[in-house]
Amino acid sequence: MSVTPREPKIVAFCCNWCSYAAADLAGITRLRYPAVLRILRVPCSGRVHPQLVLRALQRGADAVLVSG
Amino acid sequence: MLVLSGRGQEFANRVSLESGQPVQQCYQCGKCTAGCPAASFMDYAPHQVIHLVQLGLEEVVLSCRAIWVCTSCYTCTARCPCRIEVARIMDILRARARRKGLHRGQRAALFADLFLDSVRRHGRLHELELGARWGLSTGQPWREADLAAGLVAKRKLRLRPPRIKGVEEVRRIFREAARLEEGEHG
Amino acid sequence: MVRYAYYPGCVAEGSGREYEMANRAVAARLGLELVEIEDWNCCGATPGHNTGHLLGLALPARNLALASGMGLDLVAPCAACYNRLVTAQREIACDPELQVLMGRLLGRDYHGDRRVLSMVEAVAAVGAERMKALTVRPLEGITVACYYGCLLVRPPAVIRGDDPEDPRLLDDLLRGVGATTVDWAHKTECCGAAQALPHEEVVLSRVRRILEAAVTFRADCIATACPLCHANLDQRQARVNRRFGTDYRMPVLYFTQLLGLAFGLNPGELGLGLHFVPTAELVRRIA
Amino acid sequence: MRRIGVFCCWCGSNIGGVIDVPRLAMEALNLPAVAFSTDYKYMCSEPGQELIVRAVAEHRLDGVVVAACSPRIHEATFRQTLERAGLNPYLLVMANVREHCTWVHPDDPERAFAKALALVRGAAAKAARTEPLAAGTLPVTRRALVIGGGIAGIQAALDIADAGFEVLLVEREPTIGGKMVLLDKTFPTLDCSACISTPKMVAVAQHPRIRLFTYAEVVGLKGFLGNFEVTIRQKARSVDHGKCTGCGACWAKCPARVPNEYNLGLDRRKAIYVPFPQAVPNKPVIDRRHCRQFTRGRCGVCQKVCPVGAIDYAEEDREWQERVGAVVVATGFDLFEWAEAYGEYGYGRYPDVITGLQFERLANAAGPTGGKIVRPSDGAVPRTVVFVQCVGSRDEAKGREYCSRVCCMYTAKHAWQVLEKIPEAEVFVFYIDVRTAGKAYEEFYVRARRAGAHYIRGRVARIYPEGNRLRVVGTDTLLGRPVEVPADLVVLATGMVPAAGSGELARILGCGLDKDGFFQEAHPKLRPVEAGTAGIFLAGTCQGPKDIPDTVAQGSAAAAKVVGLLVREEIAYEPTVAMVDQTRCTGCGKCRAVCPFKAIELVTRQVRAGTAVAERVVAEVNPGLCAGCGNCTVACPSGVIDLKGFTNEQLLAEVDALCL
Amino acid sequence: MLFQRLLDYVGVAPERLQVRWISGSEGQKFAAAVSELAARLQNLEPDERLRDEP
Repeated sequence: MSVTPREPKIVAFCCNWCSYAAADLAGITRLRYPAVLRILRVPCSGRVHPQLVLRALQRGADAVLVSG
Repeated sequence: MLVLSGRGQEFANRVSLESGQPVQQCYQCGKCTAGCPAASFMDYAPHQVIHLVQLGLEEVVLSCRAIWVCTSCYTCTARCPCRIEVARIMDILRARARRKGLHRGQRAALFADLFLDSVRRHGRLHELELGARWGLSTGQPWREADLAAGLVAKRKLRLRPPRIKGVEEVRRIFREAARLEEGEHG
Repeated sequence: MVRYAYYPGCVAEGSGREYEMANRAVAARLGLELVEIEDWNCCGATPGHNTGHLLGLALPARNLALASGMGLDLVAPCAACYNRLVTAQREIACDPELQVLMGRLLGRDYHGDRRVLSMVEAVAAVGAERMKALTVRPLEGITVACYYGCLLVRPPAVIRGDDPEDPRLLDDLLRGVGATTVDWAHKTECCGAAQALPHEEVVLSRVRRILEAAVTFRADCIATACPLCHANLDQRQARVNRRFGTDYRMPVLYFTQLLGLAFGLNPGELGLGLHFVPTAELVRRIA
Repeated sequence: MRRIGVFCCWCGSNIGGVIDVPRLAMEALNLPAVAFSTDYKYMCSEPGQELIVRAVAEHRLDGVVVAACSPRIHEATFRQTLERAGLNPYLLVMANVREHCTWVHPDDPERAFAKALALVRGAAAKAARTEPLAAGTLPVTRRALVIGGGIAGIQAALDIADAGFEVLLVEREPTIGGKMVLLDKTFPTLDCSACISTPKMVAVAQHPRIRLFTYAEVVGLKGFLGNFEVTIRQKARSVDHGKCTGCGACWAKCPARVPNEYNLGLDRRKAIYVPFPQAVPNKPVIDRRHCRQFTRGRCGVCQKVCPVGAIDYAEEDREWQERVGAVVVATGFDLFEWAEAYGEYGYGRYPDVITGLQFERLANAAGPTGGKIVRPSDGAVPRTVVFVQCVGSRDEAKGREYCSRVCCMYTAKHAWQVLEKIPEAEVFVFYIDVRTAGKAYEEFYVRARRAGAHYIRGRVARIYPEGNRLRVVGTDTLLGRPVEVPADLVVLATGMVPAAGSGELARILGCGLDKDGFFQEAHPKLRPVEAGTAGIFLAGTCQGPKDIPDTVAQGSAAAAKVVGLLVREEIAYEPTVAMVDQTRCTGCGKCRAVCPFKAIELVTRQVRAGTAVAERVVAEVNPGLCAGCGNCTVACPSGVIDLKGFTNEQLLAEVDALCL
Repeated sequence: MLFQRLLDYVGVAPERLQVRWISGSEGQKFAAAVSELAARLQNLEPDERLRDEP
């Protein structure tokens, strides 16, 4: 078992029209949030196949955020 | 608590007319106060004085200390973005306060009285006389003693009052000016 | 030789005696003939216009009328007198009714057609060339903070010529005789003027700030062109030190005194011994 | 093996000030398929784009990653760059290292760098799997729909119609004109509002290319940019406008009197009514909520007196569809319902506390008092009038955080009008800040001040009656003293809120609303008159508070956008649409069920499976309708639908690369 | 959410899949959601169950 504290890693599937824009807005307004998030642009949260979520968890993501 | 309505425009209009200054145009930016050398010694800052005039609060503004602490340095006038000659309004307010007897107790008014009285009597100011009467009138005769001593030592205080030939003319000016102003505002 | 009608002002024979001495001496050296207005009267100063508008105009108007009778332009060395004379002249000129009224008040015809100059303007009119030629002891190494105060530059609608926020006339004169002048922010800060007796706290707080600024700029002395400014800065300096626990020893000289020194005039003749803050060391550095 | 180029932008110090951009470019070179990488100060600038064009040629690149700002800002820019470089524009992938990285992590450059690199990794992985996509085209229906007949909608409709296109103008009230026609004078020029707006109303009615539907609503919208199908509901007027001559016999005799909304309840109208004499169309409708024939089942007076037999109590609401290519939303605003929110001002209980719009009606010569400013309670002329600014504006506690933008100016106008119309009147204006950003606005405000309006900085705390007057309690923050004004009339400058029903309309149109309920523009600066949905445009106060000049300007701007769209015979659609592998499709129809755009149909097709050809029912995507949401890809049980531009392969590769 | 329950069933903490509705104008909400999720993960041991062997 690993003992070194690991940075959490979050993969976010963001809808281009909603949360991706919200993430842009967060940047534009210079908000701060932890740098543990990797954003992936999807055309709609409906595009996020469970397979994609599983894949992210398999490949080392500690959490997945799907947001529309 | 100040009750505002029912005063009409009369006071503000009169001050505007007498001073030739568009008092109502002031938008209260406070630049006059910001540059005023005496603002921190005033009960109402210069912009507030103007505001009181705008609101027609005549008794408040005429009995305030601010108009008498004003040093007439014209900094406010020089800088007003609305081109209001604030110092000129101060003059008008002081003259009005005098006419209503609201100047009593104001040190600057007393000083002006003593100063002008000296001028009226001699045609020119007699500094020693003014200093002495000021000390007596304020009940602090020795307050300026150190300065006076220094001045006397350097022979910078004339002991005998000046006297001009045209002193009657000067007195006439005082008399006539008072009469005319009385007539104009009475 | 240029002739001027001369309006000394009430303090010329009293608390501003040294200014008068220096003005006369320097004028003579510059070839300015100052013809004192016979029987001049007090301009009313601040108390005059504070008390009544007409009084504030009529007292200086009498002097303007006398000068007009002499057919000479008028020089007023005191900034306050100068301000009152110019203000009265301008205001009356703009209002025909006032002109008539002045006649009634003065009991004589009012004419205010002669130019009114401050002492600074009168000296400056002599020209830099001539000033330079007269300079025998240039004020080199002397750093001067030129203090204009209020009434020499304000209000700008009345007192025209110099920049009301950054006047330069006095600086130019003193630089012309070799002095270094400082570009400080307090050139036109009010000293409290006429509140010296009624509200001395105003004056002391202002004077302190002005002295502080002059010291910050490493000025050797302050130059003034007004006996009221001078009285506040020089005579009240000791009180400022007492009140605020400071230790200012800033010589305050009239600008004509500095010019006189540059022209090689005798310090005694310029009244340099009459200041409250000693000037001897400064004078030594020049002479 | 693909040859991907990675172009890392500094965006000046926006990115370059936080992370080491050259190092990012260097590390990108180690990624699979990356053949070239570089960095530049401003990649979107002309030299930056040239850099890409040259690199594509020199390094024979067949895919491009731009690591810069949000694709929502510059994807279109760089797609054009790729086209100039001779590449298909869809071979571009952007890594958003500004909005999603350096702007949010400026204090953590190390993690920001790691994140930027991950984003570039993801983008490069996706780029290595991109395919050229071709945009198709669809014909455009060259006709526009304008929703709302206020000044914004009127302006938009006239401009579009003048450009040569047919316009359907739908207004839910019985007349067009909106709020502007209610106003008395308009600041800062003091033009008579009706004098400048009623000719425009007439122009609408007479325009050969405008079809006007008043007392009608949009109840449905289908389709997409260039090809919408709108459902309009005509509310029953109960009056046949074909027969009606507008003679007025009916409303003269109507016995029902109800509060007149056009005078903000300051007087009454009949149940059959024309809102005001200049209404367009100038023919009545029956307000069934108040008509006795409907509320009590008997009356019939209007029917009896109508000389042409135009009254039809049996008329029903009617719905039908129309095809349009573009939609302009111009639904305007309502006033903040102050009476429900401000108990401290009396909850609307005191008749002499009125709104600015009510004041407009009082001051208006066509209003209930013929232009005389009087107290609603007793008809007396007020001596002291107090104006209270920011009622329902700049008041978070009342749920309205924003500035309504027009109140400062209309209050200055009202103050001026009081001082002009009522000699000896006193006017007090309680304000927080005076905002006069507009041409000649400040000058107008100064004019009001000079006329004698007393401006008092401070919000009014309370208004209560005192005898037959009102006491206004506030603070003069400039004096630092509490003040009270005994007043005869108080006018509240109530703020603007979205028009009632905006939310429902937005849902019907598929448009977004902002946090305050106004229609959300596509970009606050660069696309101010476009809704987020392509083909839908915004004009006037439906988008946010604005004054008349700005409203009219926006009406014209939206019209210009519409005309720019309608002049085209056909328009290109995005090629990022769903595609069905019909050889493997079972025709189950699950995709059709989830498609929000009704873009999928089941069709019978000759399908080749292996060597056999069979006729089968399969799903087929209409690329014009498909918005590329990808819902179908998830719904498909056999996994045979994929989405171009966001394929399963691309997304999985991106996930893998991000998680490395 | 069905998928979340499924994950739960196989032993993956439901926190690890978050579904949020954030509109384009809610930058603040987005930042808050990320911060909250990151904070919650601090309290969870890394879960290696689903991991592919490296």
